[in-house]
Amino acid sequence: MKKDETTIEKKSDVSTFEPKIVAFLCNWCSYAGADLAGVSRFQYPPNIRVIKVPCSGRINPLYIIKALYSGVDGVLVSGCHPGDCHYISGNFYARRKFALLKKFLSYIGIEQERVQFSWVSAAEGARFAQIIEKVVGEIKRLGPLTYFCKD
Amino acid sequence: MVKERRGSVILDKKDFENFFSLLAEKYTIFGPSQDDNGDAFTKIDSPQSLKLHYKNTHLSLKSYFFPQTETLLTFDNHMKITKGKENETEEQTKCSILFGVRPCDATAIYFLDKVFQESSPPDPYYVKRRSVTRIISFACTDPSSTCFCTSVACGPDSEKGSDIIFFELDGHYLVKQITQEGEEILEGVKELLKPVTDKHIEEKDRSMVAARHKLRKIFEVSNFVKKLENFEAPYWEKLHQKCLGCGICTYMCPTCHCFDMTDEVTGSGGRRVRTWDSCMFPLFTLHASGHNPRPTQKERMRQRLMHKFNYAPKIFGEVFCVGCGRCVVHCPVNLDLRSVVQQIMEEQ
Amino acid sequence: MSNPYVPMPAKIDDIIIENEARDIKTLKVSFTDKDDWKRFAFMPGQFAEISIFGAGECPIGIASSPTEKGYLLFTVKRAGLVTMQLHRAERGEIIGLRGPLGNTYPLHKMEGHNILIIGGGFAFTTLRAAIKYIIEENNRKRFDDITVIYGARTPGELIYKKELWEWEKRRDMKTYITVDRGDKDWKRREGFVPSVLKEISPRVNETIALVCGPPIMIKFTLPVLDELGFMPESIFLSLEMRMKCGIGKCGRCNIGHKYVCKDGPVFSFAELQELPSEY
Amino acid sequence: MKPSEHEIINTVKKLLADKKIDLFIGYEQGTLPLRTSPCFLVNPDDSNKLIWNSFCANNLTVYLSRIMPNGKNKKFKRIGILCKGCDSRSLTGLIREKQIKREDLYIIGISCQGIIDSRKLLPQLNSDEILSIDEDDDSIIVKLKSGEERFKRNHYLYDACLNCAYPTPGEYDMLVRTAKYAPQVSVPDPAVKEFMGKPREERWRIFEHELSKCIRCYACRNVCPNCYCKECFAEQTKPTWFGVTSERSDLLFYHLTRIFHQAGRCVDCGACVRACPMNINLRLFTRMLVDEVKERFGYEPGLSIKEQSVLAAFEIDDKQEFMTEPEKGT
Repeated sequence: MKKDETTIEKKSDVSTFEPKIVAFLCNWCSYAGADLAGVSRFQYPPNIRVIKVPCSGRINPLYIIKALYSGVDGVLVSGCHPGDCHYISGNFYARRKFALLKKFLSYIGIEQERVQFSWVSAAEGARFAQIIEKVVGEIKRLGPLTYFCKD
Repeated sequence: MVKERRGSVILDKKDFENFFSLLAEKYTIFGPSQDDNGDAFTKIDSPQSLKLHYKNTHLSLKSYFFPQTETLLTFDNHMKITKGKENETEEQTKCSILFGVRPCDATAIYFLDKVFQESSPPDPYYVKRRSVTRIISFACTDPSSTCFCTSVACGPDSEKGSDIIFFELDGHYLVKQITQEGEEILEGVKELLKPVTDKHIEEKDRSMVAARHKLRKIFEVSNFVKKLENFEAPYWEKLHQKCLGCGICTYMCPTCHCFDMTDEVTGSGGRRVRTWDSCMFPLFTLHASGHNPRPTQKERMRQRLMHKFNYAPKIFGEVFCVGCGRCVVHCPVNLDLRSVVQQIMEEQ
Repeated sequence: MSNPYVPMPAKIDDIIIENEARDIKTLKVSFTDKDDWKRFAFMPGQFAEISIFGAGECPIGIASSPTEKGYLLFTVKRAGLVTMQLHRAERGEIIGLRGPLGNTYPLHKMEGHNILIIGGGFAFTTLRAAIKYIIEENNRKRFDDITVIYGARTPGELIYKKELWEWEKRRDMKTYITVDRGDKDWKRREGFVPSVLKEISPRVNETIALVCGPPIMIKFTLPVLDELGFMPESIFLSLEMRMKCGIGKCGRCNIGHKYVCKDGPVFSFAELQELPSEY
Repeated sequence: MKPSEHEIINTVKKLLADKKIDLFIGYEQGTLPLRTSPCFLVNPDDSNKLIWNSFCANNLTVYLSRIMPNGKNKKFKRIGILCKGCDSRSLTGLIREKQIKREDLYIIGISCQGIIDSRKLLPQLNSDEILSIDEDDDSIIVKLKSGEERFKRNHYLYDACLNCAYPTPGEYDMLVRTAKYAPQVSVPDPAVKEFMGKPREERWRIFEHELSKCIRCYACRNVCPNCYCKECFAEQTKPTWFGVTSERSDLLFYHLTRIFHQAGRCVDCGACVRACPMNINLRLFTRMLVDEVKERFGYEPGLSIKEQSVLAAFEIDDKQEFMTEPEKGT
């Protein structure tokens, strides 16, 4: 299709359901951590679509809501541990935004596990694989996110 | 008096039940009932759920024929149009009736017919819905304080746009058939109807005079139309100051018909969708080059008034306002159309 | 009942880049379905709603004349959402055409008169259609002499260059091409269109002027025409407004009580003087 | 005419007369029962149009960012404005976010005794027979053709005013003292707490149902002083974030994003709830963020000009209990 973003159709039942999860990975830590996980052959489910961003602070809540609106089943935002940020304070600002967004989304009734945040440093390949394992497992149990589908 | 009698008949209130069920066999009926936003038109199965003593619906009835969101056509990934092609005719099984419409809303539909049906090329989506819907209106006996239909070319017993009009008398209804379709409806229920007598007509006229008495005539609309010829008048400067440019007055207005057309892409193709739009929004006339013929709220508010009170009379010969008062009631800053008109009339 | 919102499919046969900045392209388009040609019978001055599914629609003037059989030309400047997608289109792609929309240049009224055509920048599309229609063999004799004044900011911005040079060589019409700022190998005239018009001061009686260009050029050209003695009834302007439906229903392209898409886009200056100056 | 009104009118007349301010934004009598309307005064002698009563609901600071886009206006160099407690917090927010300069304003603060919600009071009386409306400390007195009726004030206040903690403005050039209304300590809103107790599916059903009534008229955005963006995300086309239809997914996108844009900025003045023609209870969602920001970061917006926006600052030891950690022991 000519337009870059499309809305993915919702056709699946829970047992064979393979969730589509967008993962915003911060270029300096989490993306490197994901690389390390791949290089060291850590197995983790293939359900995440990685979007590399300069810093977790770059993630505007609008992008997360746009991802949910476009038909993905879950969003993960992963950045450097507080203090390791390449831009010093990017993830500190992000942390406050994510704290409020997480509480707000669960307050209005979206399952807790749909939008998750994590800190993964460049050296923690194993930790990255475990987190992805956990996130994908939780979202697979929840089933497809039908709240934002075009009816 | 004779001319009046030709189309009128009487229906006793006690026959109302089976009048309704007779109609319900041939037509699907929509009528006023309570929803959590005040009164709205919903599908009515039994006359008990009809709530005929209501001031007016919260939203106007234009969304029945001109819905806020409507798919014009859908296309697949290879740009081939899959729905909404030429003269597509899904057969609609039963005609439907909007029962208990207020005369001002019916008159508004009459104006929308002029825009979408009578001026060429006709709008097929509007015509498909309008041609299978009949309108039975109920004359107003108890207008609310924000109604000003008598100040514009409308009134508590305006017949424009409706097929049949009911006048409530004590004990029975005076039913007046206005259009050919109205006659067909009454044909089906002939046995319940009784001939009308002069007493009934006097009673009806008395109730209408009482209703008109409650509606203060605030301005003479024909003078207002002429007054608006002065486009660059100074009063526009201060009239718009309060306006915050939201879309409430245009979306609640029964005669506002402006719309937007945009494309949407879904996984396996997409659709072209028509949605309501408002001249009060800045993007309404923004050119791709950045030029905007109506850059500030002054021009936009002037456009809203000029379109209804000056341009529509020139194009369609009708003032596109029915005085229902919805824009007055819902404006967040209480920018009252009646006081705007009065301020303009007082200027030299 | 035919649906006025359904576009007719058309294929892009050729794409010509018109200016150095590469933000103006001419699309050569032909209908995929043969009998759409009859439904699309148009005259110079009219426009069509070009639609790219997924992006939307936009009103573009028809640059080709009805005398050029077998194809239509649309010159598109990259400005908004749809024009950006049009500029990304490749040869052979399918677009949608809705139209012909709007009114035409007053060609019947122009018969037996001199014609003065003033164009500016990239708003020369429908004027090109008018010129090609007038100078076509069996139409030419119905019109007296023709003067064309066309200007752009720089030589690179001139569009339809090949045809401009051909028209300059023709003896049955006078063509004046100007640019605001020439460059080193620009040998022709330099100056704004209004000043060139004053300098040439073409004959006024029995002459009808067609003017189309950016608002700044129109603002300075009209007084010059007035000075030369042109009557407002014999000056015609083609206007541009934001449009969506193109059939006078969506209520956004009005100037006063006239809809530019239905009662326009060509208005006589006399008509425009009666309408409020909100365009 | 109550003393507070008198005081306002005289001040404004003097200010306009000595050219201290070029424009004054206040309230004037509305044309609908139980309603008032914003008014803009330029010459001193029509300043007796100004009124003050318990129906002055509009948050007037919304006009400041429009009259003075990025803090400048050729005609009106200095603007006077009448501010209740919550309005002045919005104003302080605009100053904090550099939309307007404090020295360009002359703020007449007025301590507010709570604003009456006309949608709650109007159904209680027959609006056609109203002759006049008066009020005293604890009730509204309505003279009707059929006699006089008294309505207890706290039964008909706007939800936002019910347990208002800041009825008196913090930032003003002149304060008109009227309130006999003791400010409470700001407490989490009971409706929000009660909503939080509900099961998740029901919360989503209520959220979705409330927002499905929306007709996308953008009144909630246009009346909010915090919504001053030149190009709102809802109207962007490059990129187009979401559709313009009034279907469920577009309404959810618009409201979710707009509400979250108020995180740490909303002062709960209730303007959006008042403006909504479809009676959507937006406050049930915006108020949650206000309580969350207070409880989590101990921050309340709009209390002092020198404060910093909560999301434009951070603490090293901000709580991060919500972060996802891998399963222990794997």
